[in-house]
Amino acid sequence: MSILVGNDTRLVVQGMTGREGGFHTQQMLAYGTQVVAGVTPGRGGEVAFGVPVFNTVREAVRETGANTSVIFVPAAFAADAILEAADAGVRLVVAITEGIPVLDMVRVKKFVDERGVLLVGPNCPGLLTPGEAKVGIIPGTIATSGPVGMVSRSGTLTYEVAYELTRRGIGQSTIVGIGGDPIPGMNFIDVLRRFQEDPQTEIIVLIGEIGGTDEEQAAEFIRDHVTKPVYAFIAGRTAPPGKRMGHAGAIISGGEGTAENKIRALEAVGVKVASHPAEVAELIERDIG
Amino acid sequence: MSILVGNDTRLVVQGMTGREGGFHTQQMLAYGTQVVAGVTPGRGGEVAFGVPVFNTVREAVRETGANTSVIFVPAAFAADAILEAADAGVRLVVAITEGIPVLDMVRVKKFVDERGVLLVGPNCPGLLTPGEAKVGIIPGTIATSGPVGMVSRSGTLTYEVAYELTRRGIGQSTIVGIGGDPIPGMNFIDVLRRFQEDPQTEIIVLIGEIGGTDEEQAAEFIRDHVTKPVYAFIAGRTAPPGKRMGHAGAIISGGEGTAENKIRALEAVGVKVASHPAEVAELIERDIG
Amino acid sequence: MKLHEYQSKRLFAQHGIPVPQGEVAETPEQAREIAARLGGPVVVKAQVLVGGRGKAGGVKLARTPDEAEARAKEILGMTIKGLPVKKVLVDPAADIREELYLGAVLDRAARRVAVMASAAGGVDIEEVAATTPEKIVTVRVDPLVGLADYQARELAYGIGLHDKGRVRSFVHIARALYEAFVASDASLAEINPLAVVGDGQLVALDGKIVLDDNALFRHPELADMRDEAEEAEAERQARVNGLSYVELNGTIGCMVNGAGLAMATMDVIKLFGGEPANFLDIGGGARAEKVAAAMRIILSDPHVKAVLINIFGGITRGDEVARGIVQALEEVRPSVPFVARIVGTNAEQAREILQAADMVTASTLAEAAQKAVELANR
Amino acid sequence: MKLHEYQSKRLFAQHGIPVPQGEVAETPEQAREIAARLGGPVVVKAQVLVGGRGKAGGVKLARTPDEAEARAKEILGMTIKGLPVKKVLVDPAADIREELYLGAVLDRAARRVAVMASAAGGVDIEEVAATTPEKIVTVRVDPLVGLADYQARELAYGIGLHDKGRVRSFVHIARALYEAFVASDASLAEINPLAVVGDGQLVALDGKIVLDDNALFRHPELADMRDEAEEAEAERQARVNGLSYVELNGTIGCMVNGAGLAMATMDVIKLFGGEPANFLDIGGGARAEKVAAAMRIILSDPHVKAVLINIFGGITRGDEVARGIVQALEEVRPSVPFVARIVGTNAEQAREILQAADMVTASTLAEAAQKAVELANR
Repeated sequence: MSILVGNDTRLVVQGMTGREGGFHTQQMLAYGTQVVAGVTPGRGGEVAFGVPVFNTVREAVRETGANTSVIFVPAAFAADAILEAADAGVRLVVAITEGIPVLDMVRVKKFVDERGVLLVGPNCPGLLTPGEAKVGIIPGTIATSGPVGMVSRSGTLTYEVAYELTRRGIGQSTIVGIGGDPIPGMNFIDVLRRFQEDPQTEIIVLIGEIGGTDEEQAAEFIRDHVTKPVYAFIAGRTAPPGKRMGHAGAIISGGEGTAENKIRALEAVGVKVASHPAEVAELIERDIG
Repeated sequence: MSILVGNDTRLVVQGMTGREGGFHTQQMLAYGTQVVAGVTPGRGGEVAFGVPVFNTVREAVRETGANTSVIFVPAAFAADAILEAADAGVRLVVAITEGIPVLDMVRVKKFVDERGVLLVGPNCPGLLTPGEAKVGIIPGTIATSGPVGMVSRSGTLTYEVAYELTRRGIGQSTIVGIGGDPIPGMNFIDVLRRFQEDPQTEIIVLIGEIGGTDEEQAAEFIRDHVTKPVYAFIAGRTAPPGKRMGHAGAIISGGEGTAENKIRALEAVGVKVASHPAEVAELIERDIG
Repeated sequence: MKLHEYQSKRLFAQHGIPVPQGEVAETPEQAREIAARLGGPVVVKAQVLVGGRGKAGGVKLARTPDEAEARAKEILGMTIKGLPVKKVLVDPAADIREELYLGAVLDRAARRVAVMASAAGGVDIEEVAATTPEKIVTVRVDPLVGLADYQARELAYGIGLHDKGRVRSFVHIARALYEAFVASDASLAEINPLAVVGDGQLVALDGKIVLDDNALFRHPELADMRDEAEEAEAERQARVNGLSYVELNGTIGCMVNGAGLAMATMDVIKLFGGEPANFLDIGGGARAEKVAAAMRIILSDPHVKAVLINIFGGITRGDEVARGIVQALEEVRPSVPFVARIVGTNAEQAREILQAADMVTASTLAEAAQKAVELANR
Repeated sequence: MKLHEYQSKRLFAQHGIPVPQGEVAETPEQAREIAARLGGPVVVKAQVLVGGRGKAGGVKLARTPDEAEARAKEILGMTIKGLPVKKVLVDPAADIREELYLGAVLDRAARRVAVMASAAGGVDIEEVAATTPEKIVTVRVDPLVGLADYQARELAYGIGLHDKGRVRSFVHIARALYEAFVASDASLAEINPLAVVGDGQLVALDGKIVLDDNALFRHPELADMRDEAEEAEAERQARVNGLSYVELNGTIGCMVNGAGLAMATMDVIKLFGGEPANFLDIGGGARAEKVAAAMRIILSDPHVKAVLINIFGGITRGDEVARGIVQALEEVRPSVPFVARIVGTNAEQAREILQAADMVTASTLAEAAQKAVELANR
């Protein structure tokens, strides 16, 4: 079992014929993901990497039964691409693109929610269900199938933690990168709920960072609804206020969003918070050992 | 029993200190409606007709527990007034105002639907539950309590039919004027569903007119979901295409919206369609007599 | 309120839609000057607010300024469906390769604006819709985000465009059309044909906009575009007096309070063998001056042989309405017979007042209609 | 990207918000001229992109043009929180009766824009929020309809306005502020104080706008407002090279791929007793020229005593990254020690390449941090 993506994922890649889209389509195919369609306006009718290309997502869905979309189109066009996917009938949209204006996301988030479509990202590495499907850019080599469900606002930091788990022989059910933007699609709670319900997932790892209050809200949710053990790491204890730390969402402002707050909130509900990334795997190994 | 308005209605009147609003507030009070608040920005703290006036609907709801709003403000400000009511926590908004731009209503309709707030109108005479509550401008004198639920796109035409029923001793459960605009809040189906479920209502009268396809859709709904006898009158058999017949919504265009179509659709599902207004009461009297 | 072709195209141009660089002439000489200025062949197009002007001979090609003057003279002398042609648009003649259709309209059932496109442009789109609906591609616009680029692309690919530059132009034009629609509070805005011309560009050769009368208050610049010359005098009078009036072909004038009841009144007249001369809703209340204005408008139609007044006295008491009618009668002093029927609150007193003024009265609508038909047929 | 006060107020004025008719001076002479032109007393205000300039003496009253020149001379010579003052705004002095607060900000938790108002304006609103939150009234804007009039009225009545004209002005200003916010893709737009002045009018005496960097691509006119003089050279270099860089106060430079990992790296340095000198995310891939640019930026900070490179080789193979680093090292030839830690795909080969280039390597982040701290403390 897994959450959100797996053997039944039928993927359409928006922006498949671009540089990034093309590269990662090949990576996803190599991993064994069922990539059934690509979309690039004006390139409909072509075939790339053995996958048919369509002008619109609606056509791709109709012709191939795609149920999930991953978006690699440039930031200026990415909000439109998310709307298109959400309106075309896929159940999950994964937006890798970084740099979408946040006011666009205010509308996009409402639009996808109204249609009951799930959105992961933007500005995220996507999802990986080891051995089943890779939707996005998470390197397949870092992961192996197992009991740990991972959810994170970050990319390479997540790879680091997953890699350390894998090195110690502890596999993952699904790795979900929800992205580093101020307004993400799915948030920690949306993913935690699914991990709690997923039979394969026995342990949950949450990787947060400064900015916003999503970790604090996640802590409340964990207190009320999560019975599985949760481990966490929060990046940015040393980040100064008022400065954007790379991610558009990683900023402490108005006294809100400090790592201390988040760590305190998580520890208060029984989450074990590691003091450095590798410690997450150490703590888990010790507890299950 | 009744639908939408009744003894539990606690009414706030938006635009109560205006000419129309003031006149009809007195009429509603005289009928016995629980008018608990008025709203006129800038007049908060005053008392009119024995009713406290507030600056905002939110305040009125908080202070008086109003659960229904009726709107008499001018067209230029009416869309905002509906939004305000819907956002302030009333469950039903009745917009009497005529002349709201239709593109405003596209947004307003979506806004109220998203909040699960019911909207009747705009450009409507409101609702009357004989002996219980009058919300709007339907003259109380034309009606008496009884088994007939009435729903209509028109004002005086409805009064005429109700008056004829009353004259023959056949009373009404609730009279709902959904209004003559192209984008109404509740439509025939929304009201039919409630009459079907209402134990007091034994007979349903539907009064339609040219324009749009609401009557045709109502016919389908009646076929599938309504077991109570339905009588109808459709105005505008002699109306020419392309001309707006008073109501913004009463226009035949693109071959759509003719009285013939509507009558045919209703008769096909067993609705008895009268050839002139008074005949509605005649048909009912004959059938129940 | 309908806009003329030239007004619609100007509005489109303001939103960035390519239109021909034509101008409007009110005289044949002006048409010649415009044609000379434009150079090359031109089309002279009657500017009237009715459809079918092409079939009526209101659109003509002219190769030279001389020809343009001659064609304009012919067209400016015409009457199309009862409307005299007062203006012509002189556009450069286009080298049309394909004719597309693009339109935005309020979709009542969807409670959305719908944008429609077809490769079968240049003809009546309602006919296309009726006979070959599969040739029309429609998207519905979520007011949260407006017409999205992906929807415009769905239209473009849906009607078979594939050239990259043409798709891009089409998307641009579709978005501009939607913006023009929203910015002007239109209920219809269409480009037909949206032509592919010789150099491959897309150009809006003809345009039509219908505005939402209820929204004119916030668009004074659009309200000013109203062509009163195109409006029948009775309609203008009705508009100015706040009455809803539509002229019909019959002999029985109608004056009713409420739009639904006014339509029902027309229907009942027809049911009893008469023909209504008009739709007229005097609205709520019935003050004497409004009744008088309504009477004058009805009587300005020479075909009217009798008038039926049908009033439901609700909040306004019937006797008050009756007094208003009597007062108006004294003012207007009509020469055709009136039948009045007032029902509802204080209807009895109303009847007495009207009878005292020598007016024919009736207690039911059916009776009133029968009496009016009888009087009109005398 | 932050805008200066004078830029923010110009933008507000474009949307119809009343602002003082001041102008910007870069010299004391210009300040005198502006004061003379305005007539009457003026306020001379330092234009720097940091808070607290009032307490730092960067805002001064001047009764005459002479005084304005003198005050401008003082202020233009100041450095506020490390930033030299290059411009002053000379505004007519206002007769302030009340100070309100009005601001629009992205509310992340609500996924909406929030508009906030307070009668306790003129002071730091974050302090008001922390100590007396009940003095702030907030509405959240549904993107379907934008800031509605009723919401603006809720703010106005909520902060105790009651005069009808003042409520109307406030509603107008609140809507204009929201429009300015949306039109410029802001993440913060505030007026503090929104002053009630002597004649009862509302005027935006101070303004602050922070723009969404991700949206600047569609606002070239706003992007042009960037004051490069206010930007540290290292930050400018980082921006131009597509790197995320934030200068800090420590001694250990960091170069990391990925924002989360970069923050974690800083944290681990601190955990082992060091102080990070910067945040730096070089993003995906690691081409030599980007690595070289990053090295140069890090080394431009004279406090840097050691550099820690932490790279997770994912899609990009570790050995390729290592080769990029070696190439960059040859170009930049740094004088401080570097510790490199590459993990993930082909990490072993990467380590061999780096060791061959005489670089200190580590296999874990903890080990790397410990080594860097040790090197920096030598």
